[in-house]
Amino acid sequence: MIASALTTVMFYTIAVGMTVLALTVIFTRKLLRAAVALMAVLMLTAGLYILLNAEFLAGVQVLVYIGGIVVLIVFAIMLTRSADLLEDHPTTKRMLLGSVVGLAMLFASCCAIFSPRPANTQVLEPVKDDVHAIGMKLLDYGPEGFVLPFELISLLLLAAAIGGIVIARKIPAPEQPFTSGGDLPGEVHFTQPRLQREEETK
Amino acid sequence: MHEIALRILLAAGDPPKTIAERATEALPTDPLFAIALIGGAMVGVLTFLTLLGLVLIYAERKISARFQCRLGPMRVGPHGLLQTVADTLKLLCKEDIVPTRADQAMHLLAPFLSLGATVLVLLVVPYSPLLHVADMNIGVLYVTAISGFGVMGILLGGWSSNNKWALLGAMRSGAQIISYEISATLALLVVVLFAGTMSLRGIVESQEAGWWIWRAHGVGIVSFIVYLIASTAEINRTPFDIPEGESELTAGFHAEYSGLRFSFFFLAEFINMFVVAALTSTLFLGGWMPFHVGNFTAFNQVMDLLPGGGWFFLKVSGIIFLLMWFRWTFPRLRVDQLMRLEWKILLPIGFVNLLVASFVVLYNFYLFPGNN
Amino acid sequence: MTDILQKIASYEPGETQFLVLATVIFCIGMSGLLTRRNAVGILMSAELMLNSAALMFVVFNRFAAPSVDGHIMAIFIIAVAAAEAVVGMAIFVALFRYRQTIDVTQITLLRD
Amino acid sequence: MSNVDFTDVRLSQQSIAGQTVPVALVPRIRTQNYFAQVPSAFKSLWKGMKLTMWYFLHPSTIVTKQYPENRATLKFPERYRANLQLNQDDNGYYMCNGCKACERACPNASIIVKTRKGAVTGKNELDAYVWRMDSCTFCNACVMACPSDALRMGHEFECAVYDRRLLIYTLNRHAGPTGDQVAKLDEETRKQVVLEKRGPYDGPVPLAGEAYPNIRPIVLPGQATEQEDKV
Repeated sequence: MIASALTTVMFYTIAVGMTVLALTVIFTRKLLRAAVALMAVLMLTAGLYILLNAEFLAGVQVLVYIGGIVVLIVFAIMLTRSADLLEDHPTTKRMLLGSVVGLAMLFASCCAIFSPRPANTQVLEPVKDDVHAIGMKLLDYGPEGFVLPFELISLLLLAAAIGGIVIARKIPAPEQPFTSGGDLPGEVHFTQPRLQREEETK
Repeated sequence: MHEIALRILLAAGDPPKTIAERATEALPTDPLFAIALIGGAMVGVLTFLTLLGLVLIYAERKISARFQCRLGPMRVGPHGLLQTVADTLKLLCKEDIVPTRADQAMHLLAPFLSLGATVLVLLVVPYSPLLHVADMNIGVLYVTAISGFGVMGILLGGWSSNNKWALLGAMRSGAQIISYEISATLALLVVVLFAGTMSLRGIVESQEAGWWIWRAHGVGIVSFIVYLIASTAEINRTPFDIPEGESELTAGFHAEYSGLRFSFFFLAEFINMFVVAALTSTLFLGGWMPFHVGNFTAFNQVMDLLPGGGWFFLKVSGIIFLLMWFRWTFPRLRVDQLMRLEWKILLPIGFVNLLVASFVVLYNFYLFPGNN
Repeated sequence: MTDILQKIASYEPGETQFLVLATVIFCIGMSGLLTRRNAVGILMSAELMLNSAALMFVVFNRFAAPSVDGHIMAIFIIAVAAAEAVVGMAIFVALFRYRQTIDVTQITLLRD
Repeated sequence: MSNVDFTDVRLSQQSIAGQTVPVALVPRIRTQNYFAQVPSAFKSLWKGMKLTMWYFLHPSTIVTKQYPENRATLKFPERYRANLQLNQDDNGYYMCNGCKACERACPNASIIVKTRKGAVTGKNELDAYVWRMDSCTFCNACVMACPSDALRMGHEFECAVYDRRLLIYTLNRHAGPTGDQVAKLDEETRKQVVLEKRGPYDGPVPLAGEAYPNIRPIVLPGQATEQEDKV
């Protein structure tokens, strides 16, 4: 009884926290704060996984999502200098569109969730030793196994890694002639301040 | 109160159980006792943390002094024993400065993230058969995940300081930690493969016949070395202290921190060293298992004279000394050398090692294979 | 004390509560996807949606199927999210180098 | 530097900004075989670790001195420079004859040698040897410049004071001719030689502020004449 009371309290705390933080992710104008809020949402999701007896998944969630993806996002934010300035407010049209679509989706999904369906009579025991079970399933090539998707995912990750490197690689600048800091006559035009340049052209 | 203390003492005599297990057992019948256990564990870990910080900082200063032909702190207390305490008091009394135009909230949050990640790892380390706060069936994964989580503290701290050096240090640190995490995890996976479990207690118990470092014909040694190098890089210690290299970046990501918050970063750094040492000794050196050789019963009985906690302490001190020895011997690497070491050397070695390890496991090709 | 505990325990979350929570997060992510202007912000909203989808798989696994198939789907989702983040970040960095902005309303390369 | 191939250094001509300049090609750095570098790296790491461990295990190599406790047994290296001192000969005469070579040699004007005409000898002799420790860099140029070995760098290092103005010293305790000059005189005149006492420095100092005993504040240009009178 105490255990289920604890579960209840934790679930509702996590639920409220997750909703608030998810709203922070999409509404804050400081992108880095959004990233921190996203990290907190993912952390709370890991907590939910533990409530759902999926400890291994919780570990993977923290390892990959927080240790990898959020750090990558923070890197992206810093490299694109998005953190230095406030993001512009979305236009009213976008705001309206976003909230209408979001609310409509919520309404539709809730309709589906609360629609009458066959009652779940069987009481399922959580899987013991999920690490072992997941490992066996992932490498099982029988009809119940997931070995093909597993291999495909590894291919996808490899392709993504190579693609990321190729896209983000610094393209070497075309070989430039030796510059002398603006002393040569041809370069004066580019090194002087703009106002002065305009005067000269007049 | 007396009753609770008595029960804790009595419980120590039971077959080994973690504190979390005892609390879970007691929860339906005796919630107060469970709460007392959990609270006691929390207070205990925090006290341990503080003491550990003090001891490690003192040890680092003394040992570094000896390596450099100096004496180290000698004035406060006999042989400078109270120097760290005095420094802590000084840090606590200092003004807590947040730079203007820094992101206040992030600046305040970052040290807690950094220290929190470290403290959370301390909870799952098996110190001795009787002293173990919590055991998880995903122990190794948990440890890796949480230590990857600490990088966020460094990144946020560096960015929110609104200082170029701090930002550079944070970015370097992020790149370094993410890269070296791969090698460290690959090295840990070898032991997981051997032990067949990710629970730290299970891994310790699987080494009853011999420690993993030498039971697997060299595979263990290679992964031990790879893990040691990679985790030294992960905790930003010299020779991998590029993120804070004081001769290049003043102090890197914590350049703008002062007072209590600086001491949080500082403490996290030193506790991280303990965490690495504790994990290395748990995974490769048998944790609290005494040094046993196969079936030489007489020899093993002599080794059993020292209790488990003592063995753990000895191993951890040895690794910590090794880390300090590294620090005061080697010069700092350059950024490109750092990346080369990881991606071109450690990572291929790690992959090949994992492959060889899987063959060792497949054909049960251990020294002293009897007990597994 | 026991009464209060009993009362709290009687509200123990079931399938529906978990599903509603995941849906709420999904819809928040969806509206973020439509309102955000910064490309990294959009990526973060997409991560929210992926995360809630993974959560739903785990919920169904816990309450409807006696296996770990849902966990495996969640792991696949996490892997896809990682691949997406890698490629996304690469594209944003390249785009930023080229256009000095990653505001999606400013990027109209394919329009004319 | 063993991994740099110096046999491969070549000169070539390269045109940079329209000019042809000779350029030395950088010697190629020999990289090791990928598999050979791992054991060699460990070997070199072990070499370094062995060295530091040797120092760790030999406490006799510790060079730290526990200063205030070991004051009685404190030993300085011969060439340690702590303060400037004037040499005296066996009879107690200063060997400085006021030639001002040190004053000219001093790179930052930390030495002022005041001389006067000797009453008995009729030659230039030392009046006051003023040394400003606050601006001295202990470069030893004065000692090297001295033609008569009258200066030395001493080992008295406990010179800390609470006011910078107290760091200006008069080095000689008496003014008068050198021993050599006195030796040239005959018995009678030698008796007339009087060694005038010189106390601590009490001249003007380069910093304004509160008055200290024996120390006068800075002399500003406007007040110069007034001050001169008192001197």
